[in-house]
Amino acid sequence: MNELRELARKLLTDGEVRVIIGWESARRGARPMFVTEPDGADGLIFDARCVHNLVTYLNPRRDHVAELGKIGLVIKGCDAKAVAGLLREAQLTRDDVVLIGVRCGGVLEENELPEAVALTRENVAPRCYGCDNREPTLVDHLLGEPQPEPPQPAVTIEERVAALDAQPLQERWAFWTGQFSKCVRCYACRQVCPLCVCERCVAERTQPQWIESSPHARGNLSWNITRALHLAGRCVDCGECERFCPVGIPLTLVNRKLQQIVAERYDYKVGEDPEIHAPIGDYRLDDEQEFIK
Amino acid sequence: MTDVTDTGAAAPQRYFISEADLRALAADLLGAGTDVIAPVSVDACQSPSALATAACLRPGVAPVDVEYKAIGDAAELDLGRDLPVLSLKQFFLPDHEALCRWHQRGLEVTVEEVPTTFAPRVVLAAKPCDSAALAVVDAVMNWDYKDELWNGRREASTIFNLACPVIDESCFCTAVGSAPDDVKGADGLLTPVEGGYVVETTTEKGRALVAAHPARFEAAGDPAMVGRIRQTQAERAGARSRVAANLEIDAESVRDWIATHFEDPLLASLAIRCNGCGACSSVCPTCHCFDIVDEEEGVGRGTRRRCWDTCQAPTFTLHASGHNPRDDQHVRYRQRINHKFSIYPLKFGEVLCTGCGRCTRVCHAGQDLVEILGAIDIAARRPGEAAAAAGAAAPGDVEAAS
Amino acid sequence: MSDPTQARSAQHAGAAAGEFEPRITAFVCNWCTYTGADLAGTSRLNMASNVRIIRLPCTGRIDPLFIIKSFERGADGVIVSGCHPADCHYTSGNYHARRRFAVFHDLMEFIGVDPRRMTFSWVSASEGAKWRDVVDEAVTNVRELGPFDAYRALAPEDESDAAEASAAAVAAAKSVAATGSVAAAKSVTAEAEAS
Amino acid sequence: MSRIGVFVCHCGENIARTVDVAAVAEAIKDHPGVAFATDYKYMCSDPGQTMVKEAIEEHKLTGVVIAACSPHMHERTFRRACDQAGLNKYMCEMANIREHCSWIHEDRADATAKAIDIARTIVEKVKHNKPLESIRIPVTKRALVIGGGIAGIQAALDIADGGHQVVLIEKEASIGGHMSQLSETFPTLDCSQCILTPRMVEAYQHPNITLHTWSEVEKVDGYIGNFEVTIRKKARSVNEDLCNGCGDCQAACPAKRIPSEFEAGLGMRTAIYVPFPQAVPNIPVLDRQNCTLYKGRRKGLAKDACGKCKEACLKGAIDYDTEDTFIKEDIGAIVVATGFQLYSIGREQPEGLKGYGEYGYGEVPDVIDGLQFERLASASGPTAGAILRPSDGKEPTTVVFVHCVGSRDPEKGMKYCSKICCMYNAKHAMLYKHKVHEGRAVAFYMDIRAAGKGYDEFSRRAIEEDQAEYIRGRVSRIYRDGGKVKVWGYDTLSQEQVVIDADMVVLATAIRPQPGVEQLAQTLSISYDENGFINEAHPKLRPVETNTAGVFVAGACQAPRDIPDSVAMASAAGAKVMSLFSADELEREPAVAVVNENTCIGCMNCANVCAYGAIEQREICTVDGQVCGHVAYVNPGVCQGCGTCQAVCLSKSVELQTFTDEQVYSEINALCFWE
Repeated sequence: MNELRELARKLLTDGEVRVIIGWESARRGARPMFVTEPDGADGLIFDARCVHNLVTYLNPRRDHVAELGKIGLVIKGCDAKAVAGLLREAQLTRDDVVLIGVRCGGVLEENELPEAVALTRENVAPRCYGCDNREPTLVDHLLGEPQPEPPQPAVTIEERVAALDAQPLQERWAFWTGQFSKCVRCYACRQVCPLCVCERCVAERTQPQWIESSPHARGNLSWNITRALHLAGRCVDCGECERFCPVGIPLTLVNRKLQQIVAERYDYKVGEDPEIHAPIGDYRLDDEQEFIK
Repeated sequence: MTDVTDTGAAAPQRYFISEADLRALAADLLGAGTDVIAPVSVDACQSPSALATAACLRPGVAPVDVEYKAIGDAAELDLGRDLPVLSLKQFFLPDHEALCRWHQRGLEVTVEEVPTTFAPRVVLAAKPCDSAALAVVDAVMNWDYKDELWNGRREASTIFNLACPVIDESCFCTAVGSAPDDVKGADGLLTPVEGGYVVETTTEKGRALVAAHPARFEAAGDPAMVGRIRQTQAERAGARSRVAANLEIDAESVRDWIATHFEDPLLASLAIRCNGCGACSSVCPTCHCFDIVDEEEGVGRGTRRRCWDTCQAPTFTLHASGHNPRDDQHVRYRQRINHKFSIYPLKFGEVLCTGCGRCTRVCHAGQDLVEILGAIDIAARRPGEAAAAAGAAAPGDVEAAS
Repeated sequence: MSDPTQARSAQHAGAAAGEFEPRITAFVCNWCTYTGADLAGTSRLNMASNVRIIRLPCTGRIDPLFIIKSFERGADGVIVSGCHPADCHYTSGNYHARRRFAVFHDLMEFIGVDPRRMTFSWVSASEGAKWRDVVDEAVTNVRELGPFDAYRALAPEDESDAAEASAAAVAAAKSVAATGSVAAAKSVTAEAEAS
Repeated sequence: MSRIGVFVCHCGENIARTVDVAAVAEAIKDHPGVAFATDYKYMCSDPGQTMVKEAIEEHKLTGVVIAACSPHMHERTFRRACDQAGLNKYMCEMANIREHCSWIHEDRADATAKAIDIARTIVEKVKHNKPLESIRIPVTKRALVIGGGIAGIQAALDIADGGHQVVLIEKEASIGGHMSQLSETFPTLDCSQCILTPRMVEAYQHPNITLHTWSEVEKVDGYIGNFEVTIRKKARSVNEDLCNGCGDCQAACPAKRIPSEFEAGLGMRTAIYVPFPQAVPNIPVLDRQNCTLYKGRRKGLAKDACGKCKEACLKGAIDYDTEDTFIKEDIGAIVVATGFQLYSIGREQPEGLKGYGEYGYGEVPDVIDGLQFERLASASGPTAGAILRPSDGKEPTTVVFVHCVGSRDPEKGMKYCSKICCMYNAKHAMLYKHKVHEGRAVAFYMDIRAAGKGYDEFSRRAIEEDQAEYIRGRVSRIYRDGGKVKVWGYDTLSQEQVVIDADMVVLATAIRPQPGVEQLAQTLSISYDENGFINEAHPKLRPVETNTAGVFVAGACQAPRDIPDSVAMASAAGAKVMSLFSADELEREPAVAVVNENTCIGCMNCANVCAYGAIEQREICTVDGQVCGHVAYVNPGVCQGCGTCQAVCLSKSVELQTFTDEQVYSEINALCFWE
C-alpha cells in the first residue's frame, strides 16, 4: 500500500500525471478515488474491496475525467484486459495514460465494507475463480507481492451457466425473459461498461427503432441480446454491468456464455494483447459451420 | 413532518389493528376486487427454484428482493422488511405506459386515447419516504399541465404508510423535511406495536377505508391504546433521531448556495466518480422525468408511450442539431443536485428528495448523497471548512490551474 | 430432410382450414441465394409459400437485429442464406456472417429459442433445388414447433390487441372481397386468424 | 409523405395464372403511402413502360414498385423508364412475384397472399429510398505496365498507340524478356529476335512511353483511376543520359568470367555489362555483386580495388556511388506482365520443392534445359548457332528431349501442364535435325498437346519429315556414362525398357511464375493461386482483369502461355485500359457505404472487415481546425457495396446506400404478421 502511495505521490509531484485514479476507503466501503494533489495520495488503498474496474474512466465517453489531464490509473490484471480493448479499438493512446498494475489475489463480491475481510468461498467474487491474469503485463509499474490463488466460490459462474444449459429450452426462456422483464432501461450496464464506447448507442436510434425504448419485456429482450452480442469477444468479464444493475439481472451469465462460445468456436480468449484481433470481425476459412445447411 | 400529538389538520383518528385483522382486511379488499399494493418478498429470479439457487443465487447477495407488488393473496403481505428496490413511483408513473395508439389505412389515420380513470386501490405499508415523494411530485404534475394519468392514479389510491423500522447509514429523510413516521402523501400510518399496529388516519380517504371495514379495527378509547400509543411515540422519536444522526443540513442555505454557485468547482468535484449510469434516477421516488416514444407494431399502426428518462443520460439534452448543452457527466450530475435541492424548491417550495437514500445504496461508484449534501451544507454555512472538504479532484479547477 | 410434398400438402389443407401457417422471413444475399431462388422459379420448382424473402447484397450485411425484429413482428421462423464459403461475390462477407451467426445462434439457444426456428444455409446461384429443400424443411420444422407465441407473449400489455387487428384485417378482407377476389379475402382473413 | 405507384404485371399468363393480380393491386391500394396501383398484361412492353411514365406524371409519384419478375431481369429497364419520366431511377424497385411466387406455387390463394406481402415489402423499402446520383471518379489517363517482356511491350504499345501515356518498368537491364533469348519460334520457325527487336525499339522510342529498366514497383497507393505508384530505380552506376553505349567499359572490365543470365549460363559476361548486343536500352549496368571494386569496398578496403571502367568511359557516365532512387507516378490503370521462369530442377530446391536430382541437371554438363538449348541454337548465342554440347564443345550425334519435366506431376513437381513444352520440344528436335542432319533426336513424352493453329501439323512435321523419334513414356534416370549420357526410359506403347546412350539431353522443365510475384501481388492487393500465378477476376468472362479494379493481367504471369496467347492477352488488357481511359470520369453505381461522422467513434472495425481496403481512418477537426478525433472514411471509388462494414458497426454509423437500415427495417416491418 505504501509502495502505491509513494509512487502516486511521485508521479504527481514530478508532474508525470495530473491525476491518479485508484481506490479509497469511504463511509460505505471502498470506492474510486481521484487524487490531484500529492498529499491526497495517502488516501489510496488496495485490498479485496477494490472491485471497481477503473478503466471505465478511460472510456472516451468520460470527458469530465479526461479534463483532469494525464491520468495515472491503478489496475488489476482483469482491468488490464479492458485497457487492451480500448487500445485495440483505437479508443485510447497508450502514451496518454500511466498504468500502475497491482498484483491481485481476488476481490470480494460485496465490497461495501468498512474494511477488507479475508476471502472465503462465500464472499469471493465468483469471476476471480480461475483468473489467469492476476499480474497485469500491459503496465508501466507493477506493485505488490505475488498473491495466492483466490478461493473457489461456493457456486462458480460455470456451474450456474451449466445449470441453465441443463434446463430445457422453455425453462431457459422463462428464466431469461423473467430476468430481462425486470430491466428498467436505466442503461447502467452500458454506462459503466469500459468497452461500451459508442457515442450513440444503437438502443437510442429511433429511425429505425431496432430496439424499442420503453422497458417492456419485448424491448428489454432485444436490448439485452444486443448488448450481449455487441460485447461478444470484447467483454473482459469485469462484472461491472451486473454489479451496477439496480434490479439484479445476472448479466454475468450471458457474458460468460458468450466467452464460452468464442472460446469453443474460435479458440479465443480476451487477453492483454491489443494486437490480437477480436473474433468478430475476423474469420478463418475453416471456421466450423455445423449449424449451416 | 406530521406530529401525531398535534396536527394542523383534523386531529388524526387512532385505531388498533391486529396482525390477523390486517391480513383479513387485505383479503376483504381483494375479495371486493380492489387492488392491494404492498411490499412483498420476491424470488430474485422469478423462475423455477432449481434455477433460482443454481443460476441466480450469488454468495453475499440476498436470494430475495423486496418489491412493491399488487398482491394476489393476503398471505403474501410481508410488512416491515427492507426498503423495496424500486420506489412506489412505479404505480403512479409506470416505467412505461401508453399515451395513445394510432392506426393508418390508406391515407386515413385514427388515434385511440387511453383511459385516465382508474379502479380504486389500496397501498398498505408504504415507506413514508415513498408516499412523501408522491406529494412532492404532485406539484410538478399540476402546476401547469394537469397530468391526467398521474392524478387519476393518485385519486384512485388510498395509502397507509408503515412507520419505518429499517434505518441505515444512507437514510436522511429528516434532513429534507420528512421523517421515518411521516404520513405526507399518505392517508394514514401504521405503527407496529405488540400484536399488531396502531393505525392513524389523516385524510378523508383514510377514514373512509376504516369506516368501510369497521370489523377489522379496534376503535380508540380502549385503555390499552394509551400504553400502545406512548410506546409508539418513544420508538418513533428514536427512529427520527437515528436518521438525524446521519445528516443535518439547512435546506434553505443549501438551496441558495447552489443557486449562486453554479460554476463552483466543489459541485464538479463531488460528481467526479459518477459514471452517469442513471440507476439513481430509476430508483428515486421523486425523479419523474419521462421520454415519449412512438413504437411501431407494423406498418401504419403503433403505440405512443412515455417511459422513464434521466437527466444523467447524455441523450437527455441532446439537440437535433447535435449540440448538447450538458455534454459532460459532472454537468449532468450538477443538474441532478441543482434540480432537486435548488430549482425545485425555488419553484415549488419543496425539496425534490425525501431522503430515502436509494440513490446512495444503488451507486456502486460510491456517489454518496449524505456526504455530498453535507459538503454543500458546509460550503453554504461554513465556507472556511469547505475549501478543505473540496480536496478531491474538480475538473473545473484543474482546468483552470492547467 | 422431411418430405417436402408433405410440407406443402399440409400447408394447403391448413390454409383452407385456417389452421396454423408458419410465417417465415428469409434474409438472402443478392448474388447466390436470391439468384438461386430465381432459378428455382425458372425451373418451376414447387415449394411451400410460407417464406417471404428480403434481398440484401451479401450475408455480410445481415445484422442479428434483423432476425430479432422479425420475431418481434411475429415471424415464427427465419432463414438466412448466402453464398457458399469461397463463393462470396465480395470475397469474404459470408465468412464474417458465418461467425456472427454462429455466436448469435448459440446465444439464442442459451436464451431459450429453439434453433429450429432459425435456418442458416449456403445456397448458390445454381442450387434452385437446394433452395426449395431449405424452404420446405424450414416450413416443416416450424410447423412442428407451432407458432412462436412465446415471443409474441412479450408484447406490452397496452399494445393494440389481436381483436382490433383481426377486425381491421376482416375489414380489409371485405374491401378486397368487394372487388370479387375471394382468394385475397381468404388470405387476409387467414392472417387475421393466425395473429 | 410518399406517393408510391405500384404496377402489377401479369407477365402474360406467367404471373396471372397463379396470382390474382387484380386482387394484389386492390389490396396494395390500402397500404399507407400508396397513391396509385394497377395491373397490366406486360409491364415491360412499351405500353407498359409508358403507363409507368404517365402515372409518374399524373399521380406525382415519389416512388415506383414494379411487381413482376426478378430485379435481375428487368430492374434496369424500369429504372430507365423512371429516369426518362424525371423520377430518380433509384426510386424504382422490383417486387419479384414471378420467380419467387407465381412460378413456384400452385394454390392461388397462397400465391396471391404472398404476392401481396412481397409488394408491401418493396413498397415499404421504396418509401425509404433516397434519390441517388451515380458516383464519378476522375481518371488519370496514364498506364503502368509492369514487365518488359513481349506481353508488357505489346500492352504498352497498344495503349501508347491509343494516345495515352504509359510507364513501362522492367526489373532487368533490358526489355525483351524471355522471347529475346529464343532462337526460332514455333510453328513458323521465324527468328525470335527478328520479330521482337523492332518492337523493343519501338517501345523505347515511342513518345508516349516512359521506360524504366533496372526498376521495380516499390509501393502502390490509391485505387482505380487514381493510383500513386512508387518505382524503385535500382542503382545502375551508369548515368543513362551520358552513356552512349559504346561498350568501352565492358572491354575494360577485368571480371570477365561471370555466367551470363541471358545466355542461361552457357556464356560469360563482365561485371559491367549490357545483357545482350540488341539490348534496349543499350546502356550497361554494373553488377555490384561481382564487381572487383565493390567486392573491395565490402571487404572494407581503404582504397578502391578497381576503377577501370570509369577510366575507360570517355563520357564520364560511370559513378560508383549512385544509390537506389525512387520516383512517384500518378497512374490510372496497371497491367501486370511479369512473365515466367523455368523450374530449375536441380537437386537443391527452394520452397520445399523436390526437384529431379535423378535427371542429373546441374551435375551432368550435357543435361540442359529448354532455354539453354535455345541459346545453343541461336545465331547470336555462345556457339553462334552451332549445336555443340557444353561439356566438350563436340557436336552431339544423339540428343534426347524429355517432355513434362516437373509438369503434370502432383507428386514431385507442378500439377498443371506447362502448355508450351510439347511445341518447343518439337521445335528443338527440328532445329537440331536441321543443323545435324545425321543426328538422332529422341523425345520422351506423356501426351502430345498441340492444340493451336498449325501446331499439330508442326509437331507432326518434326516426326514425319525430320524423323524425330517420339517415345511415349517417362524417363526414370539420367546419368553420365563416360563420354555419354545414359537415359533410362520406358516405352509404354511397346511395353519395353528403353536405354539410350545420348550425347546431350534437353529437359522441357515446367513453367513457373517469376520469383517475388507474390510480394508484387500483395503490393497491388491482387490475388494469386497456389502456384503463384495471378488470379483473373473470372476464369471465363474476365480473363484479363484482377479482383482489384483498375489492375489487369497479361501473359505468362497468369498461367503458362505461348507468345501468341501472351500477345493476345496483352492487347486485350490494353483494350481494357483504353476503355477505362475513354472517359474523363469513371461512373459507378452509388451502392456504396457512407459514414456518419457525427456518431462514428473510429474503432475501425469496419476497416478490419472490408475486403477491398476501401475504408481508412480520417482525422476530424473542430470548427477552429483543431484535430479532435478520428473517424472511418469509405472511399466510394473502392467500395463495392457489400455492406459488411454496416453489420459490424456497433453504433450503426456506416450506411450502405440502397440497403440502408431504414430500408431493411421497413421491409421487416412490412412483414408484420400480426395484421
